[in-house]
Amino acid sequence: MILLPVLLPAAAAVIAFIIRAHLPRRILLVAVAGTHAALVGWLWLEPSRFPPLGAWMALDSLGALFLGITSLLFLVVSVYAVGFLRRESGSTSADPEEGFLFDNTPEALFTACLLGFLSTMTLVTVSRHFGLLWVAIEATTLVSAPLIHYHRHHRSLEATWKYILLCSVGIAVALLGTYFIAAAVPRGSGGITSLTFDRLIERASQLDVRWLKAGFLLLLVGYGTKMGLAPLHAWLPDAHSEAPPLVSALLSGALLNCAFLAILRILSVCAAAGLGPFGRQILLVFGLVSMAVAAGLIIGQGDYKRMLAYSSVEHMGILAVGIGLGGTGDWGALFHAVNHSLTKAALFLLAGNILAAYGTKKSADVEGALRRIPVTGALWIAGFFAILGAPPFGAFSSELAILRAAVSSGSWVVVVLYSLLLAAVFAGMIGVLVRMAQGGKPSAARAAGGLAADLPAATARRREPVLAVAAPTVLLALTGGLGIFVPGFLNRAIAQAAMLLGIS
Amino acid sequence: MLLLLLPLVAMLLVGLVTASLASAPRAARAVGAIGTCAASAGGLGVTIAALVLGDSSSLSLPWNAAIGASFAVAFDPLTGFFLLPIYGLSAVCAVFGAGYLSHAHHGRGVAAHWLFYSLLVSSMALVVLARNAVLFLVAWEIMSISSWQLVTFEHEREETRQAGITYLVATQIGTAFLLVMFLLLGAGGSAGAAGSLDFANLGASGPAASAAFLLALVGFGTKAGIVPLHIWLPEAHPAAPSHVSALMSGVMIKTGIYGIVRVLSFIGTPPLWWGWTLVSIGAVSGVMGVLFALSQHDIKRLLAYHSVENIGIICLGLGVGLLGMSFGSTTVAFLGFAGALLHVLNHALFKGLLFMGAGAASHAAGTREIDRLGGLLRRMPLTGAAFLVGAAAISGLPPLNGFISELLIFLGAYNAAAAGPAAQAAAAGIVVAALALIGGLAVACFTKAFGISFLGEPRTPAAAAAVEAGPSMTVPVIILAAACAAIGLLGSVAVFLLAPLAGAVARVGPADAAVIMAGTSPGLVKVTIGAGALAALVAGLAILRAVLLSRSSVRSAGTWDCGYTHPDARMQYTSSSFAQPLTGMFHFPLATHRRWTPISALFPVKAEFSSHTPDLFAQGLFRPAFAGIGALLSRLRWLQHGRLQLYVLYVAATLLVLLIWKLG
Amino acid sequence: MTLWIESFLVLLMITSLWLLGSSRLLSCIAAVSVQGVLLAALPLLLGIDAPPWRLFLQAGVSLGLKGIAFPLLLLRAVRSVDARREMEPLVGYSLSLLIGVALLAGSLAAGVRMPLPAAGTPVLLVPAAMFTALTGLFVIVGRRSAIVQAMGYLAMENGIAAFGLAIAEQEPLLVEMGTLLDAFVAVFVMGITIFHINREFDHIDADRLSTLKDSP
Amino acid sequence: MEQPVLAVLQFCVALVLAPLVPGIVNRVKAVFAGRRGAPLLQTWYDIAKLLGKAAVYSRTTGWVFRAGPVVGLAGVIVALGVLPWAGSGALLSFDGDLILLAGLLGVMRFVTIIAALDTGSAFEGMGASREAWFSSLGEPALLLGLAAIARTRGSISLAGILGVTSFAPGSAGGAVILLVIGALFVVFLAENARIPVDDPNTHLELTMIHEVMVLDHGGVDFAYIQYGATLKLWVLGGLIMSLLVPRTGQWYLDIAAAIGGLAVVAIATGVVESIMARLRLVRVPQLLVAALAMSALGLALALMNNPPTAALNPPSAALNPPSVAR
Repeated sequence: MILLPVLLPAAAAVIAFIIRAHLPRRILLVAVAGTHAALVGWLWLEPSRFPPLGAWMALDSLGALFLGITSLLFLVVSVYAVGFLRRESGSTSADPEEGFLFDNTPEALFTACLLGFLSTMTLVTVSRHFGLLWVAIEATTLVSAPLIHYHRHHRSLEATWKYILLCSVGIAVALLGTYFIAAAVPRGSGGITSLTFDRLIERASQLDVRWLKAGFLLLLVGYGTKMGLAPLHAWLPDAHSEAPPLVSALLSGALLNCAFLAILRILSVCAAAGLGPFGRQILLVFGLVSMAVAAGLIIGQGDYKRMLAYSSVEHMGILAVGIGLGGTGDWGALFHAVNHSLTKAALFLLAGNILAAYGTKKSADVEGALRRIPVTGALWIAGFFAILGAPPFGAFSSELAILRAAVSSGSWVVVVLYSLLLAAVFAGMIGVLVRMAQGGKPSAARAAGGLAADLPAATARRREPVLAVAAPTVLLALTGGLGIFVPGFLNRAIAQAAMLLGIS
Repeated sequence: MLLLLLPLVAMLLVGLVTASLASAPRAARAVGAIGTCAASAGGLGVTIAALVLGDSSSLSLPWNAAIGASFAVAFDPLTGFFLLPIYGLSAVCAVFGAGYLSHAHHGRGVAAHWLFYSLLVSSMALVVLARNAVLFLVAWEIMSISSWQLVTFEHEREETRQAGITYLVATQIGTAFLLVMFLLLGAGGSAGAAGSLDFANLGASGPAASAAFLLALVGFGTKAGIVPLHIWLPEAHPAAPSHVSALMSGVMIKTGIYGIVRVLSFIGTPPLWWGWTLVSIGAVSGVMGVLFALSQHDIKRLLAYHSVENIGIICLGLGVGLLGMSFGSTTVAFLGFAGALLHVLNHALFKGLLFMGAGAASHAAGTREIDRLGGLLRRMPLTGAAFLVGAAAISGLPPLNGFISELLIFLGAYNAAAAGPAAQAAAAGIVVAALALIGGLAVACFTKAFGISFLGEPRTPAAAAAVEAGPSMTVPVIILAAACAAIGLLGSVAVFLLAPLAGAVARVGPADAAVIMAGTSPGLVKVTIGAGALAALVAGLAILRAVLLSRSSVRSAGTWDCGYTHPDARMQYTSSSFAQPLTGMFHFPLATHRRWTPISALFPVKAEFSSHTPDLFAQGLFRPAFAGIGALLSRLRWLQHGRLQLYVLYVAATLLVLLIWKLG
Repeated sequence: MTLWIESFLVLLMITSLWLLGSSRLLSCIAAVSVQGVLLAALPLLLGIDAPPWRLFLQAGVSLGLKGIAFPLLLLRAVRSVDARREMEPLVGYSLSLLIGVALLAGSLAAGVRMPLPAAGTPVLLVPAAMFTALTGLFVIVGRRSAIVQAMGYLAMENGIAAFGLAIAEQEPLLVEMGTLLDAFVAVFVMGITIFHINREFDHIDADRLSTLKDSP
Repeated sequence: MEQPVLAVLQFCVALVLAPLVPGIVNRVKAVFAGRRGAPLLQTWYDIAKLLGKAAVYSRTTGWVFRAGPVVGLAGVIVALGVLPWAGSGALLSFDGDLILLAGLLGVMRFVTIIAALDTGSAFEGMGASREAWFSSLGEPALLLGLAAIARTRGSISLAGILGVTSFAPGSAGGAVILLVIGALFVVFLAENARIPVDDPNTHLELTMIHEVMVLDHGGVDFAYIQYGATLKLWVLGGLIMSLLVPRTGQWYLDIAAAIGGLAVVAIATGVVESIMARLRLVRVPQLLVAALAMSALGLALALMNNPPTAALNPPSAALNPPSVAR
């Protein structure tokens, strides 16, 4: 039963690859996304209906939380995808920056990979065994690579190559880390289930500390590469800026969370073995470094999609800081994961709309979005404030919770750095936002550029496809709602999940 | 309590309705202006009622326990006192805005404007009503963002966008300090580190209290605009539509003062240096503010700097109050706080009046440059007369309201100087000197602002062609002028009404308060008598003059120009030349740039002179600091050089470092 | 028996050094494939108590994939772009060898510092595995061509697999999954991408794949 | 006699006698110059004459110009009502009345300046600018000096400050008094446009401050201005004088002594005007800043040699009830 959310999209992927006609395939995509979401909803309501599959698969609150995010996000994105594919697929389009012609990955393969992506990410959330977890995460890399290479041209290919190689190296390191964990398990207590979370936690006291520590470090670095913690984040901006908007949304909103989940799994084992402070300290350092690097690359960033990508790095850093601090920080980090996924996905989708309207990724060449694409422009402003942690959006509460953890733990260095870096990012991003959203004059670059011909004058209002604005609207509305009111079941789930991370 | 929240809800509904009317600009204009005005008026009524009935109701709904948030609101005299100007001024400004925006072209902009206007007003009200740190911060942020939207109403203009950025960044950094401060107070409070952040639980003592005080000073000071954190004011206020500038300068920056006063109530008796700090901040802000104002020739920029000056005066009052508290001399504390609070109200009145008057004038003459105006009084008699009242009031002259509040602060300072311990008296001496200097310079500045732009002959055809604005733009200023005069003439009544609140803030028992009032009110009554006498004398002398003139012939001629044959409007003294002696004297902080073409030939054909006074702190302090931090952080860009091998090397190196660090 | 094991492990290390030192692509490929063969033989020698069919299956799989399939694929790629000539590496070959020696020393030290809790595993296993993995990592960092980087990745993966043998007894399934999946990644994904790279650019010089960057 | 009656009495006496002060000043200057000089009542004659004269108004001016003299005169008359120059309390005496006094003088200044600006004349604009310049420096000197006195005499009402029964320069606070008197005398000269700050009877517009502001006024308005000027002279002079002249408690003696003291001040002014030349304009602010410094020094001294009197009166309601009663 618990296999259902994993197998359903996998099967659908195969079908989607076979189907010839576009329309049924698109219907299938949305339908599967909807069913998956419904399944997950049911799973939230009555977990008892989904008995664990041996020691390998089960859904605890931590997994349920991330599964919920992923499924919801995928549903919204699939709706957006319909509109996107109707515009893009099969067409041979000219590259806005260099002008050469390129065509896109066949829609069948693309859809199949999308569904496979969902399936593998679901597997990540339900697996209870470090081996299975590793397999699942490896699988996400495999299916997401073609997604990034949707536009078949040299930049996206380069991005894909970097993504594959870096993540594979990371994954290899993670595999070694998994072996180390296995090595930490005392002999004789063998059997294939000895690497399940539950067995490890209950026998945490007998684990060999040195190997456990080494394993933790390797897993942290390996999965951290996937999660995008600086300085392991290098693939992230390239992949996000070259991938199509909905893929960037899924990468930022769902994939990074999966890697984060894997790190939380090993952390909980360490905590059980009394290594909690050890792990949290490293995470804290990683978090601050990530925030700093992201801030440095956001300031003066000329490409708005890359800026969003670095903002993802920053927010992964915030998550790490929250976990590193513990206490209220755990709650804050988990809640922040939710908010960041919703907001960042919405922003990437909006970035897709802006790219479609202006045909450039340089923020300097985008002006007066409020006038030209009013809905997207307004949502763009709202999304920026949401991602920058302004109320009434959810990120405000989660970042506040993390800051509170820092203050009450009396670690003033963290307080200062955290606030300073958040302020720096704000100052860096707000200028870009204002320049892009406000103003009204057609920018010189657009007027002069060859593409200005087939686009209306930059001030003229432009039609916005319904699906293209509906999806981000829903996401922003959700995170806005979370800022105003956190529903009880979500609050409970987050609280239980924070409990799993263990006190210490 | 629900009744008190009703205006907020109504306001938000109006905003949403207006926003939904985006496609019908005319309807949006009407609904927005009338709706917001009505809602604010209703709020004003409710607030007055609550104050009269001594309402102290409160309401607390569970919200988000995990971060200590709860929807806790309550009403007390302090809240009520700040609600008065918020609702009152926003009602008046809405009326003015209806007229001011009648020329705005794009309908969507107008609808959005009224949406954010209603958001701003309701969030300000929520700020003073909130009794939970998180709720307060949320309201605070919404206030900042909506006011940013209002400031950038005309965002086609580059400088407007820049002003918006400056404002947003400044206010956001200020908020960061507030976050830390509230969390600090929460950690030191009764509920402990993980408890709720209701105001009732906040507290701190010892160094934590001092840290919280300083954080509050920076955080709230940024909003209030104390030097050197004021840099956003002179940018944002000129950029905004006039009624928005009026609202922001009149009441929004006062929420910073509210915050300081409120936070002072969380933490115990202040040590001496807090009072000294506020006094020095007040003195510096006041003098710097008025000096920079003196050197401006954009009238709205000038007014913006005067907001800095008046915040300085308020800080002087608060400082006197703190000094009194730390020395246990209740009179001083009482008078200081009373003066500061009353000045909050007064400044809301006359600064709102001045901004709207200046807006009407520059609207009519098509420029904000004082040197291009002139002779507007006879063209716009009502606006001009109202502006004159405001100018006299902000200069702290009797019989207007500015004098009353400054009188109270002076009284507190003189009391301290005459009878307090030396440490207190010395600070009081600074207060006296600063207030007097500020007053004198303010007179110079506003005689300039009014005299150059409203008197004499028009300097440009545009100014000559100016005509009086419509009733929707004259009625508001007249109302405010009347309010200024009323508080000035009935100062004793105002202070009597204010006494309980001032006593509470100064932590003076009702008995002591009664004694203090018994000592203070006779003087205020005498002031009222003096004001009446002044009015009577003016009337009498005017009649006498009329009688005498009726008996002799009255002719009119040109102004006496010492025999010059061709007088010309451009020969009049300009604002820059009027202020030049003072700006020259204070050249050190002002650093006015002057550019002119020296007169060489015997019969020079043409010569030019222009002067510009940049903001010392923006230029000398913040710009370099931000540039430095930016440069430092963007050093990290080389990390992203695009070479895959080195990216892999990062991974390897990180792994190695961690292994050596943790296992080596 | 232990003699055999020791010698095989030593051979493994030597192939790594070979990979480091050889400048010609074909010999690199040869080194990697020899590594694959050795790795395939090790589980049979180690005397793990598991059903023999399993051991043979594992050996067969890794022999097939790492010893034969991937080297062939690499050969095809090399021929298709005719990249047989010398590659100009970032780090010179002699220096690479020196670094290799340093890595060897390091991994030996690490092996001594961190003995496996499970008794009875050959002393050289951990150092050999680590050394092979580190060499692979170093090759990825130090070489320009995407093909060689892929080989580096394979070598790294070989090292990890070798380490896996140490725990194959208690986690056979895990080890097999790991070996399989890693090989799969190496063979298919990287192979396909390299194929695309060949088609897109007429070179496989990963160093020139650096248009996406932020540093001025 | 009853205190209120006294207040009214001294108020009226001042109204009547004020124009004598410039008369005395001019007479002293005439004596120094070796002339006979105008009669003491000359100011009266001038004002009476002006009241009957016809008026000429500039076309540029509006109601502000016409209101200026009226409000100015009214303001200074009320100020006179605040000043207890003859010892006993004035019509409007209360704690802090000195602030009201300063405020009323400020009103006078404000309206004079804007009336001058209403004419649009470059000269009057210049005069207005200088007036604003100097007075903005004079005000702190005045108020800070009064603060110093308030410290020495433990009161913040003019009646309490000025109404002391005995004063010996050697006594504690004597130095303070002398310093403040120096400061106030500078303010007095500046505010009343006397040499060395300004020259009341030059007719070179460029060198004048006060006179140039009223170039366009004539007839009744000028009469108001003249009379207002004499009253202002009386008010500030009376302030200085009352710091020196001891009070006997006998009302007629006090009034007589006060009038005598004012005469002395007038003579001193005349002497200064005769023996000094007008300062260069740039030096004037330095003079005023020096006055401010004297006041500050006075306050510092007062702080040093006066122990806090807070002990005397309970923290609650310090200095209440009004110290006039003392």
